[in-house]
Amino acid sequence: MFKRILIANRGEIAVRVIRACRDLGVESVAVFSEADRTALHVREADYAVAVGPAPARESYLNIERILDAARATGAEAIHPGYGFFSENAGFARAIAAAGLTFIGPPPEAIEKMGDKVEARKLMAAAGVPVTPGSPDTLETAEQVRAIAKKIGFPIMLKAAAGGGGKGMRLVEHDKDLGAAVRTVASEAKSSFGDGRFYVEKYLNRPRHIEVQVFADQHGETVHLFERECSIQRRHQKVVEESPSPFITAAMRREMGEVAVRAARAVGYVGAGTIEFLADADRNFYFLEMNTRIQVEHPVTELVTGIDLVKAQIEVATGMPLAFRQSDLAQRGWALECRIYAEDPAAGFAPAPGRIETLRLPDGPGVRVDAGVYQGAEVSLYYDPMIAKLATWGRDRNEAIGRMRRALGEFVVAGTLTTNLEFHRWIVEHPRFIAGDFDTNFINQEYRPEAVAQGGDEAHLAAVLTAAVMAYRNGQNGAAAAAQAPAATAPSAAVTPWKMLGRLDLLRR
Amino acid sequence: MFKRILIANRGEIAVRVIRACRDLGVESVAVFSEADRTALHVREADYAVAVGPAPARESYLNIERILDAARATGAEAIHPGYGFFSENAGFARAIAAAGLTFIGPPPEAIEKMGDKVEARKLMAAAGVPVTPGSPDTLETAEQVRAIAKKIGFPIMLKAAAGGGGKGMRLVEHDKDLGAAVRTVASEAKSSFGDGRFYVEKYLNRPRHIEVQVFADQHGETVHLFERECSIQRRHQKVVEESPSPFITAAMRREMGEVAVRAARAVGYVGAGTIEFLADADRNFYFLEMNTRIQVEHPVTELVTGIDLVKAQIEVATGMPLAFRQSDLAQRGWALECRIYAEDPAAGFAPAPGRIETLRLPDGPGVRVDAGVYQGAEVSLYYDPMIAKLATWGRDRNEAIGRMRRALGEFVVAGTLTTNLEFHRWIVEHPRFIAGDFDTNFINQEYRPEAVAQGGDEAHLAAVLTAAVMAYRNGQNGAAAAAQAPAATAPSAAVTPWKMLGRLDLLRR
Amino acid sequence: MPMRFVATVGDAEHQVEVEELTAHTLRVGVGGRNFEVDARQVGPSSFSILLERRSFDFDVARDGEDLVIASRRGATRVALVDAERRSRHHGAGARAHAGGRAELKAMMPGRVVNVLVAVGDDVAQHQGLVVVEAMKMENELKAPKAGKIAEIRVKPGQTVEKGELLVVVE
Amino acid sequence: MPMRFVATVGDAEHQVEVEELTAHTLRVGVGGRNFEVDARQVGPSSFSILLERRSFDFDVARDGEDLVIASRRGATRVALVDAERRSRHHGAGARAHAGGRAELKAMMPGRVVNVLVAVGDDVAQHQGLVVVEAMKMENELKAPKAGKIAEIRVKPGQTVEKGELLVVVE
Repeated sequence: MFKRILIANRGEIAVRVIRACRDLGVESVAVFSEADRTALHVREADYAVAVGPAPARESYLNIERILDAARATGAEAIHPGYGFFSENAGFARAIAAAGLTFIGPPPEAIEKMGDKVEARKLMAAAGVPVTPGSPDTLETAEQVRAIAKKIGFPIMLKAAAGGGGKGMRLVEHDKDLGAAVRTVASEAKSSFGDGRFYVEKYLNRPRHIEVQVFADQHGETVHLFERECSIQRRHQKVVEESPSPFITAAMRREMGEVAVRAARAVGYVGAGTIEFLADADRNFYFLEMNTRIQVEHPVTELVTGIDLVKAQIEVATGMPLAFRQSDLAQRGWALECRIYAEDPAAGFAPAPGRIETLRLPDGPGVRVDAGVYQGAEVSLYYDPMIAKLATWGRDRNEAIGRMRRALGEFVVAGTLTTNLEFHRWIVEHPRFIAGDFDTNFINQEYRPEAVAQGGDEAHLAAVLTAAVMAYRNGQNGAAAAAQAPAATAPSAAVTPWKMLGRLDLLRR
Repeated sequence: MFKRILIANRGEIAVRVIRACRDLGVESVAVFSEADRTALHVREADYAVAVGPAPARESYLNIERILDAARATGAEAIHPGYGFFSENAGFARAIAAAGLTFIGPPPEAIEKMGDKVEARKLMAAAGVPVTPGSPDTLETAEQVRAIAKKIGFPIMLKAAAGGGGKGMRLVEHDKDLGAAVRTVASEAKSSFGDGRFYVEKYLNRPRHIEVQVFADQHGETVHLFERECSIQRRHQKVVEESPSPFITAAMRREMGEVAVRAARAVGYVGAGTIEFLADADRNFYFLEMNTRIQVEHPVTELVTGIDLVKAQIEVATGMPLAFRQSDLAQRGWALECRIYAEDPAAGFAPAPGRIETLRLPDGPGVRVDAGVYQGAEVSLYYDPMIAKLATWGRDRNEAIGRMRRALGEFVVAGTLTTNLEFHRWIVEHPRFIAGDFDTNFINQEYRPEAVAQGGDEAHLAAVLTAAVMAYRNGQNGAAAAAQAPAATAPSAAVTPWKMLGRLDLLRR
Repeated sequence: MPMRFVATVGDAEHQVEVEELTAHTLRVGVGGRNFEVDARQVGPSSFSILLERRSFDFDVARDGEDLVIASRRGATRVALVDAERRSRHHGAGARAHAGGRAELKAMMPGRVVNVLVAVGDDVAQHQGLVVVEAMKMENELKAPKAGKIAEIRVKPGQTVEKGELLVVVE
Repeated sequence: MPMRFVATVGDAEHQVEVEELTAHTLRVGVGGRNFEVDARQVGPSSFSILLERRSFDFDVARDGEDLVIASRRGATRVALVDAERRSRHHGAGARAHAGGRAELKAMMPGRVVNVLVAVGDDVAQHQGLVVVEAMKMENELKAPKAGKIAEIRVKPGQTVEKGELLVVVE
């Protein structure tokens, strides 16, 4: 086993990897940008090294600084988390060249799956079903139009170098095609440095269902069943679950087998995910492979009992997988809600800020993976996810009940806005409860004004609370004025009701 | 299902029941004493009613006030938690007489198991193995001596009305017999209002192993396997786990069958626990039955996946059990550490106070059931347990690794002392790790000076931290003196390093 | 002496009267009904409120001039004004821009990627006006109301601060 | 100008010198070695310390005159004295009771159930002296050192406050 592992990441996934290290008795090394000196992952790690200014490309994406940090602390291996360098073959090679171990797949596997068009070809050749679409990358709107004529609208335009929901556009009508092609090409170029794109048929009522795979260095490849991630906004997953409420036992078996075949086709090692889209008739098609640990891995951990991050580390040392396919089973049901510092009512715009009060839910069947603490600042430099809330239950109903309760217990207050209310709305929605949704669910159903604003009783209590605060505030003001020259009053007695600052009661 | 349930308890178990209610969509009613107006269970409940002054017998043990609270809020059922009224047949009858439902066993079952001597007789008649000892209660030291002559020292003196580790004394030699008899009789009288006691043979290297049972109103009785609770101090459980690392598969099966037989013998309904002592040769003997939910129920929940509190509520409505014996299996391993406001170095004396900083552990395989929050006061009026920390792993090793990590993440700072360091010592102990312990473990192994005081590096860092604080403190003092008449400096810039108050650097 | 306020929640205005009874309980009158409120601060911005045996656990935040009072049951936005001062100032031209003008402002710092409209264009409510890239994501900012584009203050490539005025719709 | 302290950890005394380098970093000299310390407050009593790439997350509490500095690696009790003042006062009768006298005090409020010794008794270290009932549990309070019972200040049935002197052993 490694003595010390560097985590080339930040936020909740860095904390998640630190926890896996600690469970294994391995020391952890955090790296941090100037914006992250007091971030949770720095506090939790055994070692911490500064790697540059706030912008990620100058710190978390600075290969040399990260390798220097590993050398300076004697780290023997590097875990990339997700995002950042996690699917960068060059980073994996640089680590190997420095004599260290990259905790992830071989760079060749990353490359093969990183080019979405090449991956489609490879998968088709390996007998994995792929969505109808362009056999190769395209360059002009005319080429797209020709494919569209063949497979029919709606179609998806996708950046060849994209992934994780980025660099995609749905085109429903021919008239929108030109604008969409321009946007995708420009976004692909600016985001991935590669403007190439391709086309896929857009499925009817598509559901996003993915299969977790795991392989060791000795040729053993298994799957850990599926996750359904159809609750998305703008191709970003919001709520995930395992099992899927949609697929049948036969489909589950087939998807698992196909996923293992797909992983084998690229000589995969470590944790990976084969993403599929399924249509209303339960046909499923290869979407892409994520060659890293995923945000939503906890739901698989909760139903299979396998610690995926620990297994990543073990496999990277050369150990054989501690479990065979026949050891694996799904038990119960797990859900995950991604808690973001964002404002759903403002088009899900990021809304970072300082966390003044943080209360995390707990108790039976609840797991929180947080990247923040009370008093922390959510920075605008990075992804606005602040925590993942997962619940487990014997069945989907129990998992949903616990998620509702946990979302109620979850308090984040301060100068930021979160999507907690939005999640409460989702888990109360009859279609969500019935499992009757596809990737258009949020688009179709969500209206900011639909989110509960509290019942009449809560309204009344809120008004009373506000009035009591204003009253205390007025009293303290009067008291302060009356005894202004006197010694400072005991602060505990005065401050409580003043914590929001003096209310300005004449502001209109 | 009930619309609203009153919880006649406080602390973590009240919060635990509130969570079960919420998971079921049932409203919860908290009751609170004058000392508990701002306690966590009051904050978390949907309703809250004051029931009297701080001393429990004037509030939490005031039947009339609790029934009034139930009537005033329209609660249909009452959950007693553990402790307080949970094993009080009179309370159960008063609830029924008021037309409400007691969430617990029939009063007759409570009574039969409440008298430890009668329970022994009943169990022996039902074919449940009982420890050699006095067939009936005793009154004098001479009677005890006569039994001791027959079964041999060491012996245990036990209050007939005792239970939960209270009212017990180990007597190893004849010369200590007189004093022990006086103490037990007096403690039994003052604690339980019943000075009767009996004698049992004290087993060689006894291990405390108990079986969780569950019965519905329709005659179905099952067991949910064992918990081992041998890590005790003064007969109080400190660390519990499931499965037991000691018993064999055959013994597990036999204990489960015996436990179901024991529960059936008293017409049991709901959640209960048959406690056994096992000797080094793996003989096991009935110890007592706890006719309530137990503190350590989370370890069973973690390995079986059953929500025991939810099941209690469902069974109380008359629903049949949602699981049969054949549905139940143990998966993985779970541990629980009881986190107390106590000072292990001072003989485990309670050490309550205010919680200034609270950081609860989280992440994979960790569950916390807390009864407090940051800013809460741990009152000296009640049990000093502030939280239960449970971890789950695929095997005992993984569960221990996670427990170590979680204990490291757990921060409780303020004017109280906790046993967190003591728990860290336990889970690092080679005998604990090897599963080689009995109920004498803490007595034999624990010395306050054995608990880690941090390594050299941590010592150095602590000295540096203290020096930095003193430096900042000195600076702020100088700055404050220099600008005393000026406007108050921005408090954020000054207070941080002053939060401990001005250090008095000339105190010797 | 009781204090009087006007509390606005959504479109509803409530006359509120508050008076202290004991150290922790207050009488609060709302719309003619009187409530006894037991209020305790339990954290930096957390309050435990007992109201006729109902228990509320509120976290309170200021958002501009409003108080946002949140509990597990949802959040309520309350605007409070001192009753006497308000009656003096009432109707004196408050809510100036309430009429035809609406401003689109940046929700957070970012870079303008695209401006989708021109001055004089007629736009529908929720129509996309400006695309801003922030936190590696492109956000299409939409028209707050239907109307005509009166002003455009930004152009592609420009960096904008949080709260910066982007477009005015009239 | 650097400040100087004497820090005591267990039986060891350390000469400590502190000097500010930047807003967040300080040079701290301990026993002739110099360390660069990056120290930030991250909570009411929490500090993040970076020391030669090691990360420490400390919670600091005062216990009487000492600082108790706790992290996941364990707790360290540090006593700090200003170096100059100390040198002036050193040896002037400090640590008065360090000799033969030891006091047993109540750890918390409770009721004395039993007194197990009498004045003049010889006792061993950790021998039980007094039984106090608190929080429904009987606690046997033990001799802090071996010696002779010099004074007994309580009797059974009596209520005691936290910190109240119970027994003196000499």
